Formats: sequence, C-alpha cells, structure tokens
Amino acid sequence: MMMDGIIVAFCCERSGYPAADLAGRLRLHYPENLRVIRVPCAGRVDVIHIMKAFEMGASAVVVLGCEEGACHHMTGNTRARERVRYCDTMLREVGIEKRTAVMVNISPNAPHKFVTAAVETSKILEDLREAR
Amino acid sequence: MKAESRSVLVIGAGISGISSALELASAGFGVHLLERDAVIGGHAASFPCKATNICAECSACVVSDKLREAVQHPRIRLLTGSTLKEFRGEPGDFRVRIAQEPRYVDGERCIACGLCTDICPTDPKAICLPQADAVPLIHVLDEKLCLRSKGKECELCRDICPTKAIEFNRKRREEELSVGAVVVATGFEVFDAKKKGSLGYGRYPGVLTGLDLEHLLRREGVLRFPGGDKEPARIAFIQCVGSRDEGHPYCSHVCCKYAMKLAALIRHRSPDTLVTIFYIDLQTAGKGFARFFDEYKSDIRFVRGVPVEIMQAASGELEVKFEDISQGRVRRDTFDLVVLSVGISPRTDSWDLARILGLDMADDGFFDTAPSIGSNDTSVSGIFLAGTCQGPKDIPDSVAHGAAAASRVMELLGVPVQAGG
Amino acid sequence: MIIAERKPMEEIRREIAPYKKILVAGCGTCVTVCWAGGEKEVGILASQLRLAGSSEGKEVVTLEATVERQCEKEMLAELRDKVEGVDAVLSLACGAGVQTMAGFFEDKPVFPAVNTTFIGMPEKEGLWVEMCGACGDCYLDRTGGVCPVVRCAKGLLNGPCGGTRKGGKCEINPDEDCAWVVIYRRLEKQGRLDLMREYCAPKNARAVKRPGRIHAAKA
Amino acid sequence: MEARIGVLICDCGQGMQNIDFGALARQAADLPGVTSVNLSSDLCLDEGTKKMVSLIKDENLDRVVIAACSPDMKEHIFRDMLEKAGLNGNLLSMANIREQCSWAHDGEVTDKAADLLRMAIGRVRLLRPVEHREFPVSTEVLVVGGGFSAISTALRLSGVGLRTTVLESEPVLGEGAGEKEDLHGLDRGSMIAAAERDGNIDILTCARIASVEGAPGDFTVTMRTDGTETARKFGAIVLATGFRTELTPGPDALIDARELCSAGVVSQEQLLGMLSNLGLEARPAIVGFLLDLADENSRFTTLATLNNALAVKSRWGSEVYVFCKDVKVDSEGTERLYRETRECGVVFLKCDSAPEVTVDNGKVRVEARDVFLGDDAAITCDLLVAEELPFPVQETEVLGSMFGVRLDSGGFYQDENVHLYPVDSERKGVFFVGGCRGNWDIVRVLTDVSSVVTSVCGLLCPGSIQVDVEKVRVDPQKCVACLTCIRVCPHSAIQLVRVDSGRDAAVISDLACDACGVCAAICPAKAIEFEGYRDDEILAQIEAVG
Repeated sequence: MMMDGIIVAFCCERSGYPAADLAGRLRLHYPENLRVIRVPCAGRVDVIHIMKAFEMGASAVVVLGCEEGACHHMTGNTRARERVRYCDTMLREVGIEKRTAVMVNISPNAPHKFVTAAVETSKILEDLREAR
Repeated sequence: MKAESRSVLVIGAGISGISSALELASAGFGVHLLERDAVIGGHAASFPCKATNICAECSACVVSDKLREAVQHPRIRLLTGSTLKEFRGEPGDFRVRIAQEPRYVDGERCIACGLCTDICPTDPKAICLPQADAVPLIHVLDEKLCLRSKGKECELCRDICPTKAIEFNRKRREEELSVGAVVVATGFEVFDAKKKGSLGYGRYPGVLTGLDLEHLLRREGVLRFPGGDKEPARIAFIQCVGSRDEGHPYCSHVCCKYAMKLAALIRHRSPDTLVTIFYIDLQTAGKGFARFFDEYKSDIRFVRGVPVEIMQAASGELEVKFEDISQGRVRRDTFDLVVLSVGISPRTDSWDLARILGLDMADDGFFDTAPSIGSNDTSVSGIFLAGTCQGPKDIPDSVAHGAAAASRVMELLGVPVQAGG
Repeated sequence: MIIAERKPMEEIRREIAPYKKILVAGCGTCVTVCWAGGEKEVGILASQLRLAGSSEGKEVVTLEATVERQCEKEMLAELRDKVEGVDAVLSLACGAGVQTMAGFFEDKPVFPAVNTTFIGMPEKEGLWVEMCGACGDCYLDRTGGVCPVVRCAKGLLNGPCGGTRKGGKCEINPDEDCAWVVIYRRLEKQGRLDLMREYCAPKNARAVKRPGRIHAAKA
Repeated sequence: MEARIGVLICDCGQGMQNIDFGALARQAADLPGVTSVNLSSDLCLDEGTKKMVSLIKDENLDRVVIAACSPDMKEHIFRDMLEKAGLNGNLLSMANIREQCSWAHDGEVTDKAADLLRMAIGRVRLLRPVEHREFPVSTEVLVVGGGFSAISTALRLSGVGLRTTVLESEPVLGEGAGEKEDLHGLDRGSMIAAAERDGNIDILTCARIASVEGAPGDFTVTMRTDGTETARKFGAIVLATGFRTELTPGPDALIDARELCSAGVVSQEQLLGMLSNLGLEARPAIVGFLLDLADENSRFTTLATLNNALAVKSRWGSEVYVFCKDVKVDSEGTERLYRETRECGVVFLKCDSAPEVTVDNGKVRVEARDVFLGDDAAITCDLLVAEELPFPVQETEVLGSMFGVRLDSGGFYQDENVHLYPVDSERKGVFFVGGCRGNWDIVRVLTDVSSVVTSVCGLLCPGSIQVDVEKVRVDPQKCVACLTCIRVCPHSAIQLVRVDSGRDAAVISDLACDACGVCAAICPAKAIEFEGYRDDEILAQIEAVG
C-alpha cells in the first residue's frame, strides 16, 4: 500500500501547526512517517478527508485542534472531536482494527505535546499491530 | 494635521504594549514599538499553556497570536534593543531620542537557519535563538559569552552565516523621532524571592518560584524534580510571596490563579501528586475562573495561612513550618517541591524612565495615574500607561489595558472618521 | 420532510456482498437535509465500503452520484450510464426513492442504505423530531397544531394518560414534553380550551387505503 | 490549459543538511505541470524575493510552490511577492521542509521532503485566485443599554467623532440595576445630561431591538418604539445592558423575605441611603456584613462592603463585623482599602462554611465558625448588610440568541474563550462592555469602555473594510437550503437569501466570515467551497503522499 505506516496529521493553523514548527526548531525529533496537512481550523476537517486518508493507506489520522474552550471559532475543535470519533467507529464497523483516528487538543506553544502526540500515535499503531 | 501627530511611540513590547500598538496601527496610526530586548513579548511570552483537558484560560496562546500579528503589521515599526534617552515637546508634537544597542545580527537578514549556533564554540552558546518561538525569529549574540569579548579572534559565526547577517563592528546608533503621543508599557519585575531568606529560595534546590516552574514547563514540557528525573510527589505552593506585605501593599492579581492552574495541570498529568496551597485570601473571581475552580478545587488541599520558614532535611525533603489556624499551633509538613508564588513588583528602573518623561511615581513604585477616565492617564498630557507598569494585571487585563490606552491616544490625537457607505 | 438514518454497516454489507461494482446513489432533497443521504453521505459511505473491501482483500469499485430527487423517474434518467456499468445500486434515498430507482432500472438490484424513519422537522442542528405519522386523518385543528398521534408516546387522542411528570414531561420519556401539556398550553394561549372537552372518536386506522393513491382533481 | 507551476526551493543557506537538494529539485522537475525549478538560499530576503518576482514574470508562471521554512512566519511575504509579480497571492502553496522535515528528524530526509513537495504541488494545481475588495462601512454605532457603561461608551465614541445611538428599554437613562455603587467620583447625573446635550448622540428610550441582520460595518437593526418599527443601519453594535443584583442573606438563611426588612437586613444600596439620611438617635450599634459566601465572583460586593464598612465606622462609630470566606483584593486599590478598613477597627471574621443567619427577638443573628479564633462567633446585629449577587438582566438570553452570540456559564454575555477577551464577541462588529459580560468592578468596567472605543474606532474609522471576496462561497445550484450552515456558523455570517434562480440559498457575507471552514465541512450537499482548503485541494495533498 502506498501510504503504509503513514500518519496524516491535520493541523489547525492556530495551534497544531505552530506547535509542530516549534518542535522542529527545538530539534525535538519525532517519527518521520508523519505528514502534516494545514487547515484553518480543526472544524474544517471533514469526515471524508479522514476516510480518504485511510483509503490511501494511512495507518493513523490525527486531528490537532486548539484546546477545548479555546477554539478561535468556538466549536471547530469539538466538532472535529466528534468527527474523529465517528471515523474511528466507522473503521471498526468494517473490521479495521489496526488503524486509528485520534483527536489531540494542543496550544500553539506546546511543542512537547506535539511530539508526544506523534510518538504516542505511533505507539498505538504498534500495539494494534501486535494485538493479533 | 502634521505627520508626527499620526505616529505614536509605544515603550515596551510586552503584551500590553503590543496590544496598544496593534489597536493604534489598525486605526491608522504609525507605531514605533520600542523594546529593550532583542525579541518581543516580555514576560507573557514565556509562559506555558496550562490546559488540562480543558483550556485553563491562561492566555499564553493569545500572546503567541498577538506577537505574530505585531511583527507582520505594516504600520508597526519594531525597534528592538532600544531605549528612550530624551524626551521633549508637547502633546501632538513630541521629540524623542532613541538609542539602539549594536545588534550584531541583522534582524532583516537573519533567516534563523541555525548554522551560527551550530558552529559557535562556546558553552553555553554565545549566539542562539533566544526562544524557539522568538518574535522576530532571529538569532541573538550575547556579548558576554562571546569569545571576542575575551580578546579572542573568533569569526566563525560571521563566516558561516549564509546571508551575511552577522557583523561585529556595528555601533550603537541613535535616532530622533517625532511622535504625537507616548504609551508607556514597560511591564513589571518578578519579586526576587531571595529577599525572603527564610523561605530558602536559591539555597534549596527544591524551592522554586512560580516563574521558574512556568519556565520549566515551557522548556521541558513536563515537570521533573530539579536536578533529577524523579517526579515530585508532594508539592506546596506558598502564596503572597512579595505581595500583600509591608513593601508591597497590593495584591498581585495573578498568583492565586496561576498557582491553582499549575496545581491542576500537575494533578492532571500525575494524578497521584499531592498539592497543597498555603494562602491568605483565595482570589477566585473573574470571568471563566469560577468554572475552572469548581472543577479542580477538590483536587487541591488548601491551607489558610502563609508559612514563614522552610528547612531542608538531610534527606533533601523540605520541611515547611506553618501555623495551623484551625488547631492554633505551629505545624510542620514535608514536601518534595515548594513553589513560591512570587508576585508582580514594579520595575526598579521605572525611576529612570519617570525622570526622562517627567512622570510621577506612586508610593508602591508603579507609575502614578492622573484622576481621569480609567487608569491610563498620567500627570503628563500625551503620555499614557498600559499594563503592569501601572499596577498588577493578568494577561487579559493587560491586553484590555493596552487597548484602553490606545483609546486615550485616539481621543487626544483624533481619528479622522472617513465617510462610509 | 422525510427523515431517515443510515442502516447499520453490517446490514449494508450483507446487501451488497455478492457484488463488486456498486453505484452509491444519493438524493438531493429530504435525506440531504437530514444528513442521511446527500452528496456528503454518499462520499462517506462509498469510502467506507472501499475500505471494507480492501481490508478483506476484496476489490470493491464504487461509483458515486446524487440526483435532485430519486422519487422522480425523470431525474433518474441521468444515472442510466452509471447504472449500466455497475452490478448493483445502493440507494441512500427514502423508501420512495429506492422503489422509484428499482422500478426504473428493473434489471439491476437496488438496495436501501438508509432506514426511512418518519416525517419530522429539525429541532436544532443535527436533531430531528417526528411531527407527522401520515395517518391520512388529520387532527391538528382540534389540538392547537400539535399531533398527539405521534408526539404522545401512547398516541392518545383524548387528553394525557395520567402519568405526566412534574414539569410537563412524558411518563415514558422524561426528556420529552408531554404532548397533551403542550396542547393544553397552546389552546390556553389561544382561548380555545373548550376544545379539550370535545371527544375524539377512535382514529380511523384505514383512512389511507393501502396502497395510498391520490389523484389531484385540479389538473 | 496546462498549469505553469514554478517550484522554488530554498535550502536556508545550508541550514538543512539532511536534505539532498539536487535530488529534490530533480524529482520536482519531473512532475506534471512543473515548468521551472529553482534552487536558492535566500528566498525570504530582499534579493531573494526580487529574483523570484522576475522569475515569475520571465517564465510566465501562473502558480508557485515554495519549499522552504514554515509558512507560519513567511507566507505573507511570499504572497506579497506574487502580487508584485502580477499573480494573485492565493496561487501559492508552501512545503514546510525546514521546521516540519529537516529539523524535526535525524538523518537523511530527502524522501520526506520530496513527499511534502509533491503534496504542495498537488494542491497548487487546483488553487484559484481570491480577490480582495474594500467595502465601505457605516460609521454609526448602536449602544444597547442605558446604564453607566452604556452612557460612558456613547460619550467616548461621540468624543472621537462617531455618531452614536443609545437604545434603552426603560423610559429614562441610568435606572438599571447596579447603578448605585460608588463610581469613583464620576457623577452619573452630569454624564446623562452631557449625553442628552451631545449632538452626536441619539437617545431612544422605551425602545427594543426586534431583529439584527448583516455584518460588521453593515448591520441592519430593526427597533421597536411605541409600537412602531424602524430599521436603521449601523457599523458596529455595543451591548452594554448591565446586570441586576439579588440580595442573598447567606445560602442557608433561615429567614424568609418578609422577615428581612423588619429584622434589619438591608442591601448596600439601602445602607447608603441610611448613611446619608439617618438621624443620630437611630444609629445602629452593631452592623454586620456578609461577603464572599454565596459566590466566588464577589469583586462587586467586596468594594461596596469595604467602602461602606468604612463609612459606617467613621460616621456612626458602630461595631462593624464582616463575615466572609475570602476578601477578593485582586482589583486596583482594594488591598489598600482593605487595610484601611481593618485599621479603623472593622473586624473581619473569616469562615470556611457559610454562617447561620436567624432572626431572634426581631433582630438578626449571625453565627459563624471563625477560622482564626477556631471558635463559634455569634453576633446579633442591629443591621445586617446582606451579600448581593450579580445576575444577567432578563433580556440577555433573548438578545444573545438574536445576535447569535453564546453566553458564559453564569448566563452573562461572552463565551468563556480567551480569544474574545476583553470585549469581542464571536460575531464581528458586536462588542460587550462591563456588567453584561461579567465585569462588575468599576475600574475594569472603565477599561472595558476604553477597549470598546478602541475596537470600534479600529473597525469603523478607516471608513472601509478590506476583505477577501468569496473566499468561502456557497454554490447556489448545489445548496438545498437545509439551513445547516446557518445554524453552525460560529460568526453568524450566513443568511438564507432568494437567489437569481428564484430559489432560496445560503449566502456567506464576506464581511462577517472569519474563514474557519466549519460550514464547508458540515454541508450535507457539498455546496460550500473554501478557496485554498477546498475538498479537492485537501484530498490532492493526501493523494500525493507516499
């Protein structure tokens, strides 16, 4: 598969994206398999975007939005959270157990949290792979 | 109208100065934003996000947003490494002389590639990015660490710089500006906890200030025991260190909230940690805080009364001596980490600026306000105060106060209202 | 408006299990509005089916299309080429749409991907409530515009059951208002409380003769 | 026509040594639509941007991909550069090969950089130009409310030359709740008189808002006065509707409302009246105050209590007891006032649990466990000043939903979201001031007033607003008028409008839109397109991975 092992990270340009930049500037290393797609708000991320990423073979999709209660557009991050949950359910519905969709709330000045999210998602994937 | 009266000098590029500058710039004024440091943001830019699973409303992210906005605004001219030397004239037509310290790294040319830091032979590095999210994003040369200050002929960084941004023989330069009004936003100093000797700050590694803890969390992302890998299991916060005492007849507004937010964050990350807060009066009022307090108050042990002495036991544990009010006797409790919630103090160099500008100082050491609308006006017409140089404020209050100062400038200089549709 | 919701995935997969190439067909009217079968849902379902196929090592080819109303033969005509190229059609329209499609493309199996649930209205974003049971014998003139047939959990026509909870809530579902309390308040506001005393004869369960058929007299 | 994509790769002066730039450039050159690939080291510097401008012109490029540092810092510079070269600024896509690739990983990452570059190229092919336009704005401001914060806002706005209309539902100004507290020497009467004299201020009393439509700079407000409705245009709206207070004689008070008066339980306002009117013989010997017992948000009562306790002590010489949990001293000057109050003999009894308030022989008795004494203190007061809590005024909820703004957990205006502080709402051009947003101490209210003057000036004084035209747009042919987007738009930017075809369709106001894309993600008919973040543009990036 084309994207096997890839983590697609949809990053809100107000939070996840600058956090990822900071991680880079601090040379905090994280798994190379992460591909960031910049969005104006986590609320822009549609179910179909996440599903297409899985279709293309992504092992995980992470949506990074602002902390709950601090979305610049009030509800964008909570909507994203629900969509991510729905996508994860849809994967399970069709018997896909080894891939996952994850929501991460983050602030623009939290590079360590970004790295943790990347590392932990990789770890989840490893655990899922070993589960059977 | 004269061109100079359409421009404003903002002294201090902390959060309230930036807030003033942004508001003035968007209303059409040209802004000279003066900052003593090489980068902007002041204290507010050094705090970590304190969100647990909900936003703690610490406003750290608001600061990041505003900093970026400020450097990208076409009407804001940033003068870093600069201080005010002279001031004369009258409202609408002030003349100010600015001195800019030599900047060995040209901010216009530095692309933050990091090659200079990599090659710099000193430890710690003399040339580096002051913060990963420094605004502007430029490397800064610390003269004191540089080998050249020790008489050595090192030119490694200058030679490797791909954009030729580094130049050693730059001179300090001065320039005179004409401005219509001045906003003073020089901020505060954190209370020096060493002045309370009995609390052991600076002597015991396990005693930190709230600011140290903030910086630690910002830098490391996690809380580690100072000097070790272990996470502290028992943490005490001691409130009103440098507030509400003889030298500081005011409440610092921020310490109760930051202590509780840090406590909640610590408990959120390591739920087994025991957190105690010693306090006089808990300051829990303010929009958005009641919700947060309700969520976390049961996680924290609150003890009324402020300890006066901390001793370090042989084991390294810290013994805090406090008066147990409910039992009317002195008790001792041991902790792994003690955080002193240091308050906001007036800047000691405020006096210099006050002399140049002719401002009055209040007896608590902050700039004095003139009786008028709000608390932005000074005894000198055309000079306004913004933020914590006027008195303690949290970030949202500082942003508001900065915007408020802008309104006074607009009222003084007038904003031409363009006929709209 | 007709309200529908997606069928459980398991059921959908059972329906189309024997087929490889499938047209996922949405409808641009009622089911779009209730987030069950518009262009967006078509895309999501198709994507999920492709994922399901690939996880089982079976190739599923999907085509996607959404017409304005699947219950109009004329509007289905544009799908002819697509339908010819597939093994089966999965329709996200209401029951009427599925049947029109099945009738129009008689040689192709057409399967429902949604359950048509009721006639209702959106109470707020993403929440639809039943308003009408299409009973063919409308009572709304006597009940202040509130239908007890579907909004009363017991379908009572002559006042509440006696189990109304405090605050005017339904005995069966405490989150719902008791329809008869709503009716009473409405009539009270209008000064028509006398209607509460009027006896309603048992409903004519056969008001609509199945299959229903209405011929407009005007044309 | 085949796209003419120019790829500009910057190695940041060799600041990314784990990328083989030659290989990266070769890979890019092979991709369809790419007509030129350029390698440089100084793209963001003056000389770099100049080179780029001429390159775009010389090569007749119609869109540009830049692989360099993070767009977060430099994208605006590059957009300007495109505009200078005669291209629309939106026809740029960036690959962040520095912060999110080279610097984020150890070892060779040329493959990942190539991946990021492919993603950006995939996206750039689909980008479309977005125009900017200036919209003229109305410079009239509507201030809703007639209390202190509303009047001072109107006066200050008028002072900077903005015509202001004050809309008050009561027959006269200055009659709202919370209007009796100490205003730091500001005289309400003369403020009202000044507002009434001010030729720049229109005052409408007995008036209510029937509806609000439109966007910042261009609101249409329908107002109802004496049964007639008039619609007027405003550029900005300030909600300054204040708050109301309620007396709470302790959360567990055992007395009912009828007993309050006879037992000598009064409000701060009544106390003020007594202080100025009461004859000598009726001076109460013992006066109690309840403070900070019923609610955390007690800054409002703290100031009144301290001031009034001081006045009681100095004018009547009574014994004064303040029963409180904590003294909220985090407002300007309050700690000093608290000291002064204690120094003149007012006793503060700190209690962790609420005191018991009972009526005994017609007098009110307060019994509390004082934490410093460690003992119960029971005091029978001649006068007990009860705690007053601020509540939202009645119309807050109705107006809030009419304006499309969320309330906070206390039911006041302004959602608890740091990005809105101090005075913004999620609907651009609508602002909150003072008590209605939960600020009750006068210093903070005055700061709010100043902040709102600043914000309104910044919005309206230039006379026009620069916006992107149809950056987010509803395709009227695909819209099924389901109202979903209108319900979810956080900024009240979408309306249902009769379009050319005679059907209803959702239309997004460029002035009000904040470009979040929440609508585009939820539209069940896929009728909403967000230039730069359209579905196909996002999917093209996903498809380019790997």
